[in-house]
Amino acid sequence: MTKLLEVKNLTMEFGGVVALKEVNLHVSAGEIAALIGPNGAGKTTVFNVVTGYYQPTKGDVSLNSQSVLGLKPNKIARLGLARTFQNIRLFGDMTALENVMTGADARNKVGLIGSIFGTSTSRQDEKLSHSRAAELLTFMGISHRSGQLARNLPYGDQRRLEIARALALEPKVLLLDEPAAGFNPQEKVELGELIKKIRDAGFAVLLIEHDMSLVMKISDRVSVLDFGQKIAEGTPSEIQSNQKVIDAYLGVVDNAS
Amino acid sequence: MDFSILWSEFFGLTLDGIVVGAIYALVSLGYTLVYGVLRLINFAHSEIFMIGTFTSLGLSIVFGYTGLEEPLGIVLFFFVFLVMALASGIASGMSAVLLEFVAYRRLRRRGANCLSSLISAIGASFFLVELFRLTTESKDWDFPRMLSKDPVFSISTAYFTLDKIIILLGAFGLMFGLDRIINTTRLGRGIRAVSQDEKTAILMGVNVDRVISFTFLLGGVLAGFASTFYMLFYESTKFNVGFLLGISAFTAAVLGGIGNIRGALVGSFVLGLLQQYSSVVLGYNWRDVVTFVILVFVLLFKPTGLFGEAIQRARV
Amino acid sequence: MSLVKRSIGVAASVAVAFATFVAPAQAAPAGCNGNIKLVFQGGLTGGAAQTGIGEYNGFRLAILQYNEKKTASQPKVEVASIDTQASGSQSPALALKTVNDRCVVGVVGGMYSGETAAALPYYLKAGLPVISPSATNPTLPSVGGDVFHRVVANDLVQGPAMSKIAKREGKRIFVVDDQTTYGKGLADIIKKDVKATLVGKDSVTEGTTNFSSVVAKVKKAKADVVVYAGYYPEASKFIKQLRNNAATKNVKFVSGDGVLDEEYILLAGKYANNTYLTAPAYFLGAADKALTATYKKEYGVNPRIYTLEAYNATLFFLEAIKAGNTDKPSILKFINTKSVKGIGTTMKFDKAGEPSKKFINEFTVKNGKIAYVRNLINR
Amino acid sequence: MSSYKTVLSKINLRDSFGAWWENATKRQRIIFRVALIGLFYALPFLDNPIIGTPETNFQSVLFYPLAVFVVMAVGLNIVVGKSGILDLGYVAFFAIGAYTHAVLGTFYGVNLWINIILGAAFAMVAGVILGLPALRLRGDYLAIITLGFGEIVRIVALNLEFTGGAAGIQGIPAPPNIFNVTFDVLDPKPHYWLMLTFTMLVVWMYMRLGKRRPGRAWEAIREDEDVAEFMGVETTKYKLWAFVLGGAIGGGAGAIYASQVASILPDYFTLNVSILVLACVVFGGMGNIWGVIAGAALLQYLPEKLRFLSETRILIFGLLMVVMMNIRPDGLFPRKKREKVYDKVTGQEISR
Repeated sequence: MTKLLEVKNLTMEFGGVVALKEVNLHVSAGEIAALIGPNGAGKTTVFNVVTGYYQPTKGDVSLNSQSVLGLKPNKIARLGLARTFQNIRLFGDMTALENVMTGADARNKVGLIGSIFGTSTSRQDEKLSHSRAAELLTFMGISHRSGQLARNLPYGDQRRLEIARALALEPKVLLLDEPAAGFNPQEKVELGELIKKIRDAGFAVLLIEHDMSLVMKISDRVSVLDFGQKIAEGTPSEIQSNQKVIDAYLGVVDNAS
Repeated sequence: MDFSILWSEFFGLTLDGIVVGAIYALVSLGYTLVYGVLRLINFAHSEIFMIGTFTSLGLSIVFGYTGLEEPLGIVLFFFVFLVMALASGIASGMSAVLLEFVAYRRLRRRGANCLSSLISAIGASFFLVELFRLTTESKDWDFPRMLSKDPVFSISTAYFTLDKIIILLGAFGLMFGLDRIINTTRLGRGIRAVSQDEKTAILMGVNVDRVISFTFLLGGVLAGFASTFYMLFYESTKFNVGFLLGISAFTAAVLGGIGNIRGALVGSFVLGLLQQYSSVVLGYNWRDVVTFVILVFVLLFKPTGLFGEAIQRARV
Repeated sequence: MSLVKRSIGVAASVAVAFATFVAPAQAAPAGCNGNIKLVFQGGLTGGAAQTGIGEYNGFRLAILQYNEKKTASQPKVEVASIDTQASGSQSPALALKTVNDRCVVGVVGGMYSGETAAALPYYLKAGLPVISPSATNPTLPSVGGDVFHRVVANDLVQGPAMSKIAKREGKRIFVVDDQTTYGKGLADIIKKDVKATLVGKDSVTEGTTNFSSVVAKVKKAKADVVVYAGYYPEASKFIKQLRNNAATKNVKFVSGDGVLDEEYILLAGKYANNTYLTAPAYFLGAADKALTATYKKEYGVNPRIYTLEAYNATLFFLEAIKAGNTDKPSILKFINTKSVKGIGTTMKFDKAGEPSKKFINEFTVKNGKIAYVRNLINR
Repeated sequence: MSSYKTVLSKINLRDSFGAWWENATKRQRIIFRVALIGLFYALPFLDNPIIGTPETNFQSVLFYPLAVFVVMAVGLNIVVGKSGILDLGYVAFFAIGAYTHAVLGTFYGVNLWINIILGAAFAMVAGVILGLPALRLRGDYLAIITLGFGEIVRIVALNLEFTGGAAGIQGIPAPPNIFNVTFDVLDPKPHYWLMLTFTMLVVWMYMRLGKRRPGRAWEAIREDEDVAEFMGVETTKYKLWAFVLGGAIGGGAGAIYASQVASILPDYFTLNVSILVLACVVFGGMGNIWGVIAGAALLQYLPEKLRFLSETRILIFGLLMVVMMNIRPDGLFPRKKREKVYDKVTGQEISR
């Protein structure tokens, strides 16, 4: 199993406040890795460092065993790291289709001049983006929304659209930030299936999630963060029986779900 | 390029720079306060200032003072001046509140794009300028000499005349007062709360409408006082008096970090001095170029102004 | 205020129109029911409205008197005006409207050099004669060709006049301009003239209020004469701040026709006294008491600088019309060849359209009143 | 009552036109386009009391301010409307273009056709020089920087020798005849047609970009710059492109303007112009090019039409702006895509 995404003893400080301390993580091809932990454990911070939004104080992040430190987020994204957001952040005034196409464009070459004169490459790229976007909308089961403005979509579909937009980048690793937030049990089950489907489609997934039942059901490997430190890592079953984790979550597990 | 003047006249230039800066500061506070709570460039603020100048002028006429011939006795002066300052403060403050009510409130309620509010503000500004142009016959109006301009004392080439001293003391007094209001009163806390995070503020039961009106009132009153100081210093006004001063004051606010009160103050004094120094070194006509080039450099190294913004927007 | 002005204007034109209806005149361009139009170009609104309205009144007065006195055979003259707000960007569209109106046979204006320069190409193409009462920039004839004329001497004459005073009054001269077409042009000429004794220069902008940096320079340069080329609003602030500084309170202050205005005295108060002012103009008040009275009766205000020049410029057109010229070419020919007696001077134009009699008068302010001192240049 | 209400709510010109347009055959579209363009070219001949301007020459007004401001509004719309970058110094690019033709055309006999391109080029260079550092700043800081830039260009023009200082430049040459149309001072029509052609070129370019990748990138940046970056959009590059393209359009327009007015002064290029162009963009409806065009035309036409009010016209104009923005905060013709809703099962579009 090749490690696609690897985070080596990552430390992140904000003005002396330590958000992450010596964190080691990795995501291998074809797996669903989960990152769990109580609120404020620093899970989202990991995403922000990995995607290049923050520069880590110490440590290294590498994609395909090639360091991405100091690269701009858009470069990292095009190298194969796509994410969704805890609080949904779509391009509200663009249609669902355009949202996904924007993601798909990242795979294309055509520049501005090409677009003006409508060179053959540009036309091909447009077609490509369009078809890829359409496929993804179908894949996420929201093809019927393609013509609607993102901000007018129902909550669930917005979450799905965000995932579709991220997938459009054809990432090596897909980072999902609490995708199940605000879902009812039924939707959560569907989502679980969906994430598996995504994995099977050949995308590795790193998942931040509060809902333990979901995490335990779908993930192949679970890492636990607490106060910015990794306190455990292992298969769901190992984690469930891990004393440290239980202490950290002491009674949190239930009402978090 | 002539630096020798800068040295020989340094103290004089510095004093005037600070006096001008003090006037800028009072106006730029209006921009920065409003920006803090609304994220809006209150384009019509310069006209609020202009209204203040004409209020002072009107009172001088009511009191029957004209020309430069008889400086008032110091006692009488203070009475008259106080009345003028208060009147201008009230007039400007009221018109600022009215402005917010007419030009911004409805847009804000509808959660409109801030640019729409900006255009609304520009429209309001056109309206006010034209209104005063027509009613004042587009003339320059002179303001009576209320105090002798003979220096009370001087440090090297810096001549401290009464009006300069009064402006400095007055401005600093007002800034202190504002600081008290913002930090101790309930509405002041409201302003800070809304600046930090409007939604939460609402949840905490802050009456946003009242806070915003109060913010405009504060900004307006400060501009009003500034206008009286301005009249005392320059002794004339015109319908378009606000425009140039407004740009300078807004620049100062940005220089210091818009939305940040301390920033606005420091920015104003820095700008006031910059304009003085640059205009003797390179010539008055290059003054604004120098100012803006320096502004660009400041922002390049400190992208949110000298003091940064008080309000950090929530990220990701 | 403005309303009154407008209603007067309306009343006047209505009267004219009515009179025309009863007594149709013979010679006049077709389709103008016997009337011909003269147009005033200038800033009737905007920052410079004060001077503009003064000139416009002079213009209207001349025509009013002509229409009262005229014989039945002579065509009525209609009053028209285009308000450029003294800004060049406004003039083209207005100028084009004017040249396309076939009843218009002449333009009195423009008032400032900038707006005039912007409009002249149109007038030139259309062969529409122009007489400006107050645009003094030397470059204008090159733009206006044979249609452009002015009743005032240009800055090439006024500049030296100001230099003359400056040299007469002191040894160390400091020149300040306001970067307007008028001010900068004038200042450049003066700087050349006084080169030997020039100790410093600076340029401010219109709307400048804080002159302390300029004052500091004047002080440092130990200048004994300050020449300001610009308009009265800034000049009044400048002189105040000079006088209020111990080091510069006694410098001589020399300025031009842009400052020669009651407003200047109003704004600068006692500090206006004993400042040296020049103008290629007379003051209506001084030149013709009777006319001044009629003027006051008609418009309820005092005549201003260039009111007289506007009146004279209009007289030139009216003379041409009286002589039976009612179309552009003939009027233009008349203006280019004949001479006309105006108030206080006889007007004739040279090839470039400059007055053949160029004069500059020196004025000063004596206890709050503008006073004529002497004629500086007369050639 | 209610039924009549629903009927009213169904009446929505933008959408119903959008519907017609989508269902229109290629032939219908072409006819419509040709008719519209024809109308625009014919405008100068439609000078009548109803649409004509009482105090000013209608044909001349069509060129300046109308056509000039329409082009500038379209250009600025790429920056402000499409990409959400607040630019308060747009006049700078206009001035650069104008002075390019004024200087090169008058003193070096370069003809307008070349100067339009040069003007655009110089404007682009200026755009890069300003944009590279400035575009890193957020909205309002950028606003004041651009404002400063606008002023600086004017002040420099005022203080340099070869720009004629305050006196500006006179006798700027008009272009040589093309298909025996003479560019005469007294006849604004050719210049209007030229500007119109330029406008259509710009609009064509904008349409190409707008619905392709760059358009999406710009909108994404406007909607949420951070997320755009996360989604692989090279935000810096596209922001710079928007800024520079907008500038180029302003520059080209400036060159044509200079050729028509034949004499330019620094005080044609004050901050007010920038503000007015911005007003045009927002007034018409940011990001919706047709709205922007309509808004600019209206906003520039009204003051000329209102001239009979002489003294009070700007007063009323300002009042109108306030009222207008309060009634329609998103402008006359807001940017709002016509939403298509499909049936979940059949996938057919549901008309609503």
